[in-house]
Amino acid sequence: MSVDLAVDVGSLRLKNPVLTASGTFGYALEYDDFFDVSVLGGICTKGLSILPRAGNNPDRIAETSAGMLNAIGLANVGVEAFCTEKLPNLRARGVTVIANIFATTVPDFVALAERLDREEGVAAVELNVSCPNVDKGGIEFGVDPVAAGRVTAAVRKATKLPVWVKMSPEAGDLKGVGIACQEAGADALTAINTIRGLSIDVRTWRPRIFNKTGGLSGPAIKPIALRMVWELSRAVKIPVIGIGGIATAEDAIEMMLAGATAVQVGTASFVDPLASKKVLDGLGAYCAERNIAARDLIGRFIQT
Amino acid sequence: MSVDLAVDVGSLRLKNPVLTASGTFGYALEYDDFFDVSVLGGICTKGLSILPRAGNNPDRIAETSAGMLNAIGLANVGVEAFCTEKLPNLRARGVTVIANIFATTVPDFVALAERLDREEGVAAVELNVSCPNVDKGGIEFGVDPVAAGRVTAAVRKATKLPVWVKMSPEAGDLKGVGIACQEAGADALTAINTIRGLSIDVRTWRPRIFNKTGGLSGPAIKPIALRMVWELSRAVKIPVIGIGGIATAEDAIEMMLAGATAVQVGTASFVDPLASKKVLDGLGAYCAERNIAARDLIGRFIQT
Amino acid sequence: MSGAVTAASDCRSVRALHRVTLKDRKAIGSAYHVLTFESAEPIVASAGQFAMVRSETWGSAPLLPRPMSLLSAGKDPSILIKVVGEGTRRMAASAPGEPYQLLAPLGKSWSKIPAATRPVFVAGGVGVAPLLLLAEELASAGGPKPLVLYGGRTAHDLPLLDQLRAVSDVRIATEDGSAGTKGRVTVLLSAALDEVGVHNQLAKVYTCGPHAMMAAVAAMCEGRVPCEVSVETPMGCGYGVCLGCPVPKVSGGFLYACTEGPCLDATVIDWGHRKAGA
Amino acid sequence: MSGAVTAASDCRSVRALHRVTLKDRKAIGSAYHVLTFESAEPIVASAGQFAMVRSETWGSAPLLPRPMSLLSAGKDPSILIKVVGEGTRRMAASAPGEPYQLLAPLGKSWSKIPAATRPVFVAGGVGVAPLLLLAEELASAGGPKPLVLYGGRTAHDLPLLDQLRAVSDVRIATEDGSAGTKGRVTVLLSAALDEVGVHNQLAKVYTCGPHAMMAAVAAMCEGRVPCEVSVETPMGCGYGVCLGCPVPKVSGGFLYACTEGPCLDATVIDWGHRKAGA
Ligand SMILES: Cc1cc2nc3c(=O)[nH]c(=O)nc-3n(C[C@H](O)[C@H](O)[C@H](O)COP(=O)(O)OP(=O)(O)OC[C@H]3O[C@@H](n4cnc5c(N)ncnc54)[C@H](O)[C@@H]3O)c2cc1C
Ligand SMILES: Cc1cc2nc3c(=O)[nH]c(=O)nc-3n(C[C@H](O)[C@H](O)[C@H](O)COP(=O)(O)OP(=O)(O)OC[C@H]3O[C@@H](n4cnc5c(N)ncnc54)[C@H](O)[C@@H]3O)c2cc1C
Ligand SMILES: Cc1cc2nc3c(=O)[nH]c(=O)nc-3n(C[C@H](O)[C@H](O)[C@H](O)COP(=O)(O)O)c2cc1C
Ligand SMILES: Cc1cc2nc3c(=O)[nH]c(=O)nc-3n(C[C@H](O)[C@H](O)[C@H](O)COP(=O)(O)O)c2cc1C
Ligand code: FES
Ligand code: FES
Repeated sequence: MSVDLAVDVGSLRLKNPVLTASGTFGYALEYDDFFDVSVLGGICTKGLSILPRAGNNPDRIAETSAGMLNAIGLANVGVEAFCTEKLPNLRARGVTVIANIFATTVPDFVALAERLDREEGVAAVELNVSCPNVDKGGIEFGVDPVAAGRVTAAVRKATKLPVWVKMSPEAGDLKGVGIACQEAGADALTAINTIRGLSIDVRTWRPRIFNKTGGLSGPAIKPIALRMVWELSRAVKIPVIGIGGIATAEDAIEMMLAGATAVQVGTASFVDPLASKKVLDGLGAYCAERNIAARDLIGRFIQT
Repeated sequence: MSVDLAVDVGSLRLKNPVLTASGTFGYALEYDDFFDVSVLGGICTKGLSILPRAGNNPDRIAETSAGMLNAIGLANVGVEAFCTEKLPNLRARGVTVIANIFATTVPDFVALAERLDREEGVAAVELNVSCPNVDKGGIEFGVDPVAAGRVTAAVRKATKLPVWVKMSPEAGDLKGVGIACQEAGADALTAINTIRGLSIDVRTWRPRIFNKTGGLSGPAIKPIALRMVWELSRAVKIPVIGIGGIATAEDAIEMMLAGATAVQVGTASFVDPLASKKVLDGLGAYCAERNIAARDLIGRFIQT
Repeated sequence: MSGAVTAASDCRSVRALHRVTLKDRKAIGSAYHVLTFESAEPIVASAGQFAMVRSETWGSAPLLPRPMSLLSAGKDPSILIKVVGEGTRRMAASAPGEPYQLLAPLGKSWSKIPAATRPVFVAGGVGVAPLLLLAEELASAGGPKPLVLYGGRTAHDLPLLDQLRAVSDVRIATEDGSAGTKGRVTVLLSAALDEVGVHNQLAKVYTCGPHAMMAAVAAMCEGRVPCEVSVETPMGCGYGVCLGCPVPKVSGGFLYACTEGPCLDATVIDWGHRKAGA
Repeated sequence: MSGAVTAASDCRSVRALHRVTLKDRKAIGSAYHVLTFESAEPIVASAGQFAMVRSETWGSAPLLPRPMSLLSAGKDPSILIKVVGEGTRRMAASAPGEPYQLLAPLGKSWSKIPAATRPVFVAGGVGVAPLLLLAEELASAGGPKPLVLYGGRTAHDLPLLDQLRAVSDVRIATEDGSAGTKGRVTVLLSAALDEVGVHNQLAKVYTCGPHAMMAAVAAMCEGRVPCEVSVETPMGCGYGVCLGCPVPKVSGGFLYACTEGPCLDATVIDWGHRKAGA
């Protein structure tokens, strides 16, 4: 493809705007049978914590109309195992790695960022301040501009890596949170994380997932994500990366028109492990057909 | 059916918990060809304003995955025409009528409530403080506990009718808004109104609806609505009426288990004008089979 | 919302949700299909009325039923569809036996053709459906034989041409010249209006097709001959409760396509109004 | 998440998304169906492995593919389904020609049967699928003939009984007594374990079926004979990225059914763990 798909997320140039969303793509090594993941703009790792986490009890997932609920509980190998066991392989494959990190305190966020700062092959850190599925921490940071700004500023100081902050759709003042993160030195905002939902089995009167509530993802939330990305991208100067229900190239284009500089494919990878590659191929074809660069789509939604 | 389906929404006894949602059932007179709407627990009228409103420019609706966006703009005949042209017919048919009202100022809300208070055949007023589709007013009341409490208290004083307040899913502090309304004298909370979303046509780069954003409704939002109804019903003592994506009896049962005293069927009536009746019939069969009353379902979700 | 100005007749029969079965699907060219259903109870409808159509297999997505003009009514109602999106794509892939629901008959039909008037139909693509049914109604009632001006992009975009010829005088225009006159159907209309002018005939135009075509037809008729259009708007419910189908009026405010239309006097409509997404 | 204790063999072939076509659907009784597909490339798999199955017609709802044990592999892979919800309802209604995607082969297969060991299979309902394939693999490899204890609610809940009889010694139990011994399949297992004890034989139990049945089988085997189970959990992806399929371990923590299972040593699993919704 001679079409120019590169986009700049702040100082970070991505070869194309198609990334994969944290928690929906493992550590990317799981895709060796399916396709060469280094063709993607980048991959976001499963959320990493300082210590390994086993995650929530089953059941962790349940399907809803055009969506799914999950309460995985941030099961992950821990940042140390990630750096020693996963990252070298990713580096060898030439994958652009965004490390999604999760903690319940500001010092722990800082420790995670410092640990990753020492490694080669991490392109950016993404702060998950918006996970709805853990008892403590996570979302409290993401719904409050002051707290979000505080954690962002602390991480900003602790690392040379670009800092992305992942927005919670449950913030009453989403723009305020975004602006606070921008002012605290975030390089980009990613939006959105899942939206808390509930599902009850009418035969047993019990919740379908052990954690009771879970995060809603998939096509069902796309219009909401799109609206939030549009609002956010008009409120801040830093790039916004769009996430939520993206399953096709058209979905990615819609998200970029709304103001996203890049996109992340999430739940769609469960439906088809090749989904992210297909989104990329389709985006390339769309741009080629119209003879435009991918960056020409960003925020070009006609609003008059 | 010998099964007992009656529920009490505060002092208002409904013969069964199946209502229809405002804006999705017209003025109920449109159903004469389809079924006798007086079998329902009640109907909520299209949002009424003091003066008639023409509504937004087309296009007003667009479909999304398992949902739809709408920005009708509260087109309605006005409260006066409602009282003189619609209400007498509803009264004659024995329909339990909940008048959904909309205004941009507290005095206008009060004026609407006073006007309806003079009529016979209105069972309750439902304050739409959560409409996402109008330039001015509506949602500002619904996302702020203080403002929501203020309008509720004013309407409470102006009418003897039960006052229901319709919650916005966009309130950062949903429980706070609910509690404020309860303390201001609301008889019930209804939740949820639509969630703002966006959809862009990737051929034309224009919004699919004229108003750009619209409210998302339908099965896509059901898990979110269910979670909010569950949270609200545990935070307040007054009844909560559940709305959002209810299309089948199972959906209604799930909503009641989560804590709803009654439910409203919305978008499903577009898919099938008989949807609300089918929900009612299915609920009756479910209760009969288990030999329980409808009220035995309320909040009985097993959480241990 | 109130009793508005419409050109349509008041022919009305009871609307109902009919559970039907797909009896036959005939593909015409690449994009068009005629779907014929089997209905236990006959659907009593007049030309111009429509049905909200949905396959029971759709589950929760696609969600809403799709408005489709009735190509025929009775116990084997049929529709002519063009594939433009997910709903029509599924209809075009469905096999005999598939259960459907038809909410019908809906909307106002075409108004009666005034006495001693030459009916001139202008059809574009699937817009032919309600006009073919109208021509058939006229034929079986012994009414005047309409002149039908039928346009499409190519010769492949003229579905049901033979059926149309059986009940009307047809003239054709295609944009690529692959059948009939090369150009848009409005060229034919211009000539036809001149003819009736020369013969001092009364005429009335009925048109259904793409928005731009109907707007052009309406403009050409304005001040010369009465013109009635069948509008297409997105629809949520099809029976007047969602208020999702407004058509802007010249006099301000809106008509609702599903209850006050789809057949409307062209002069009532504000054609200049920009459509979202268009 | 790390290299955990599993009883399963390491037989592995390349996983891929196969676009296939439904070739044949055979209904068995009211709730069971065998779906046979046509695949351009052969799927190389061993008994116990599964596929994530999805019809291309589903659109965005149902959203996720459904895990199904492979009943056979190769160029005409097949599955045995029981209708329990929306996804299986649609599979049961699909007609030959419908395009499907199969992500396969996934998961760990049954472990090899140790030398000089009597294989005892305990199957319940659709759990028969991976055990029938295992029996067929044994038969074609000239391995020992397994004893299969097959249970169901009624005689109608014993799909593929004849195929099973062709490759194994089958004993049947039904809860209503309509076929074989009246009672649960565990009654048969008790007798079978006593027999092998009397004959001083080595035995190994392989079981697949409802959770409660497998838990009971595992409990009966504990301390007497090795037991391997094929677990069923909800699955998001089927290939190890969503972490939606945890199986609680006795030693704490979880195994992931899609990559570390579904075939697992029964003693590793914490059977007492309450399932949500159950
Ligand atoms: C009264 C009436 C009668 C109609 N009769 C016919 C008919 O006989 N045959 C036929 O093929 N079509 C007819 N249409 C148009 C038909 O309803 C749309 O083509 C159909 O709803 C598109 O559904 P979809 O899921 O395939 O496309 P979608 O994916 O929903 O949309 C695809 C494209 O079609 C546009 N569109 C969506 N809904 C409509 C609509 N209601 N009207 C116009 N454009 C729309 C969208 O903006 C989009 O550009 C009629 C419409 C109306 C209102
Ligand atoms: C490795 C594996 C192999 C399987 N092999 C077969 C097979 O060969 N044949 C067969 O019929 N079924 C098999 N299953 C179970 C099958 O996946 C589920 O029955 C199916 O996903 C239900 O989908 P649905 O849309 O019909 O039901 P849903 O509407 O999704 O759910 C209906 C009911 O089934 C339960 N359920 C949902 N998913 C699963 C699941 N993955 N496992 C167990 N229960 C579930 C739900 O809790 C609910 O009670 C297997 C499951 C696994 C994990
Ligand atoms: C199973 C699952 C696990 C997830 N885990 C994480 C996570 O660890 N960290 C995070 O920031 N987001 C996580 N997410 C959220 C996704 O990254 C994404 O924001 C969300 O799913 C919306 O996108 P989608 O609709 O395309 O899936 C997870 C989502 C799912 C479905
Ligand atoms: C077309 C449309 C119009 C609506 N108009 C109103 C309204 O006038 N007043 C109001 O309070 N809610 C209105 N609503 C919101 C519904 O009453 C309901 O809260 C929402 O649609 C969620 O329920 P559902 O998913 O079952 O449709 C409207 C919804 C739709 C889809
Ligand atoms: S389509 Fe709902 S009012 Fe016309
Ligand atoms: S199903 Fe996704 S990790 Fe097992």
